Amino acid sequence: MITWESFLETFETGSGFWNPLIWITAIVIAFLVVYILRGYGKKEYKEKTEQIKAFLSGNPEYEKEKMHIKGSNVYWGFTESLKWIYKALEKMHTGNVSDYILWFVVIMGILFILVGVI
Amino acid sequence: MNMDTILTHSPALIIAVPLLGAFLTPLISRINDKLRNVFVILTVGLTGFLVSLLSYDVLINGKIHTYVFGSQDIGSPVVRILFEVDGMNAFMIIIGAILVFVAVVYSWAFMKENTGLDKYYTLILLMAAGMFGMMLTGDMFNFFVFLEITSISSCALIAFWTNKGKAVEAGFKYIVISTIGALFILFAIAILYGQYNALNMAVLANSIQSPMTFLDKTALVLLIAGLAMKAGIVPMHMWLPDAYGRAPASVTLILVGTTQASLYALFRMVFTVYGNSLSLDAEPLRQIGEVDITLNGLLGVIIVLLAIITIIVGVLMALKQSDFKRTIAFAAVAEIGYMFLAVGAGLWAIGTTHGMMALKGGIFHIINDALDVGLLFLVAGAIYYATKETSLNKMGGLARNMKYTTIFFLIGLLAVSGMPPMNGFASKLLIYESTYLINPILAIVAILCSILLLAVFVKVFHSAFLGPKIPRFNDVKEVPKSMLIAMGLLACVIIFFGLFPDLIVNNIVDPAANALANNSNYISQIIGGP
Amino acid sequence: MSGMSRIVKTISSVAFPFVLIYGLYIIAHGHLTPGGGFQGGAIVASGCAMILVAYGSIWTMGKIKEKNLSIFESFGAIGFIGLAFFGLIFGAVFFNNYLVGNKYFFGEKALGLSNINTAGVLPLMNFAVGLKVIAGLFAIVLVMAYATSKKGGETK
Amino acid sequence: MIYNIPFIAVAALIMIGLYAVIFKRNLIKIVIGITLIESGVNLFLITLGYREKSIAPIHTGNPEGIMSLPVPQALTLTSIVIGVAVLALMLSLIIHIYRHYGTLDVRKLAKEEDEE
Repeated sequence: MITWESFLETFETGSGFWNPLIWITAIVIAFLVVYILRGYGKKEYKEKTEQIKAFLSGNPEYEKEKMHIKGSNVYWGFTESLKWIYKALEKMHTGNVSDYILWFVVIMGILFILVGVI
Repeated sequence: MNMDTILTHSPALIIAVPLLGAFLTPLISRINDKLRNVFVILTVGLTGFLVSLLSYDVLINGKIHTYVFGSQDIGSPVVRILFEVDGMNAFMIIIGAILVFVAVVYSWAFMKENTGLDKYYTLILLMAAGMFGMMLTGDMFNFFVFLEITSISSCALIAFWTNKGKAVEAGFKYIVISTIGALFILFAIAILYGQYNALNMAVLANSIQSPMTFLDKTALVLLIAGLAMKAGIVPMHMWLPDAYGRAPASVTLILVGTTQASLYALFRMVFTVYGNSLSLDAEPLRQIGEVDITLNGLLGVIIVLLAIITIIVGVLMALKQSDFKRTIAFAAVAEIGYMFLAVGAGLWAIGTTHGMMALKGGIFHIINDALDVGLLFLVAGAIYYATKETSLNKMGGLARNMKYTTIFFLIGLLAVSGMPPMNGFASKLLIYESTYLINPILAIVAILCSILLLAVFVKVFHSAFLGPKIPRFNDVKEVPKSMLIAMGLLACVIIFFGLFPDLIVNNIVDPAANALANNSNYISQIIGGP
Repeated sequence: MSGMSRIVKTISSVAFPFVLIYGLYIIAHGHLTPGGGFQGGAIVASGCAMILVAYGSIWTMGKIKEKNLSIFESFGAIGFIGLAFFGLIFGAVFFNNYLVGNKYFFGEKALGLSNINTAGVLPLMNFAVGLKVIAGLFAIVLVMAYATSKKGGETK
Repeated sequence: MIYNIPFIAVAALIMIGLYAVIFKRNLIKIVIGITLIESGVNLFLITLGYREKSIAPIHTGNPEGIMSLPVPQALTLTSIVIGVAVLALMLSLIIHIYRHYGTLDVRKLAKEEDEE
């Protein structure tokens, strides 16, 4: 049977433990501290002045819509540096049913050699 | 009929109720559309009630249920169709019940504008019946039949939007892949039948003794290859993004369940049917020099290698995609890799404490992945419903108009990438720790790829929900209530699982892991005690 | 697909009842001889397909609506599952053969010579499966023929 | 040796089927390949149930002698029924694909996937 106490138990993982309730309490306390510290900040922010404008090294600001970074541009650097992997991966994903089955047969052959023959 | 009778018959009823509902749906659909929707939800709800009844009895009380069709006593289990429910089966049907219920609630509004909805609901219920059958059956050939029922109905559902060429093409790919996979599985079943004259899993498990014959090994290879393809292991995963990406979101949710049913079947075949050859005192397959090559070590290494490739390829491809649902689909491939990694590690170090831990982590991750990835797919469907747009490049600023959807996506994002305090963290923690004890490199790859997974979803979150308002989406509205309720249900379950991991692991995951690791109970229930 | 010549039409009209009877015989004797619901149903459906080829899909579509066929299919499936459920109610186990042993309705225990009044629910299940297969296969053939015919393709 | 011929036929059918699925471009030919694999597997199942000089497993009015095993025949029958459903589904999907793309060549279809 499931008892009420069992809801509060710590999750033992062998060499570590994890209790989300304690973690949440800690996070809430941390947020409270941050909030209190925030209260000591200066309140000098002025609306309707130059302060609210974005500063792009003196360049004119784009339209709002153009400022949004599109999905495929977000990790441009990452994909560019790993181009060699992506080239191979794209070669692999042909979208062709026959190739899918070919992979299946190849894997089956490898498994057969590893398990069946050895 | 009192509770005990229902409990005794529940393994059969879990299949029969959706089947009956499926065939009644076209008739009720003639009367009224709303009545049909209510009827389907009631059918699925009744199935869910039976599932919870059965799995409570199996998981908490520790019983193993058997059900023989057509006769009261077991008699000769070799020929009769037999359902056997132990911890692992009970664990899987919980996942199936949650996913199907949520999908049906979600489709009320999501599919409202389509025609041919009577066929849609019939197929959904058939798919649910097939999935439950795959998860419950204790008979090899019966498993094949349910596998085919599931793949036929899910193929028809993937191609449900026949006005889109790509959906039809994805459906065709899916049916080709699943038919060939299933045929090779049938071939393996035939080999086992020819050798041992039995189709029952427990009887077969009892017959396959430690020095395996060549035919045993062949059947094992065919089973692993076929089921791994159905489960979407790299490099046999390519059908998965196509199918997941093109199907309606509610169908994708159940597809996640069927994929995991295949994964479950893979574990069942390896751990239970071939369980006698896996134990530590089994004879090694061959000796090369001083090293004994045992079946569990060999399979463990193979599975772990495949899993590592799966994780890396899935995450890297997800990072590159620009289509919302394809991104999530590749992330789902990576998530499948995590389960496979953990179970492979458990196989590698079978009989040790950390091996058991890895197994637990893998099994716990199955349910977490189903919930998290399912929630993300539902959010993708909601965005498609609201904007009729699937490309991430054309989205932006949707958080302003779709507040609840954004919150649900955030929950799914945190959960799928394993951030505390969501449920994904608890299972991934288990996986990291146990794989670190086996080989640190595995844990390092797993953690790195988990970080990349977070990056993937941060990208999705940024490009779809954040950013300035795009004029095209000015009059986008929040999705209807039934979709919100469906997503909310999944989100609640995710948060519950995240807050009480110990409760879940002790009561649901432990019996399942024990059932996998030790096949003697499963066998003795049919053959008779040792 | 338009219809074929008058000779083909006449011959297939003459042959159709025989095909029908043979298929129904296979269904009805499913529990005694090789065959059963699926095989007999496939024979009847192929007879229907013969009519379809002879008269053309557009004519056949005018006579039989695909929607009505799917209703029949549902009835067949419900009959099958319903019989299984009755096994749960009358015989305590799902799919139980509860009719075996009664005196009147398919219940005799005949040994040796073939007696059609035997085998409990099996003939009933064969009828249900036969109904489903006839309707299902014919619907498949009909819809495919209609979809690939010129008129059907255009009106789609 | 003579009893091995069905197994050789099984292997040949499955190989030819796989060849058709992997190397043929036309969707219809892929479907034919799948049905070939299926018949290979069905033949294997049927062959497993055969015993030397056995009669068909019909109970009523049977002559003396051993029967071949009925279970593989039942399994084969089920497998054939499933095969019919799969075949019908695949062909109807092909009709739809042809309507959308006007081609049945897998490579051209894969290219269209890339362009969109």
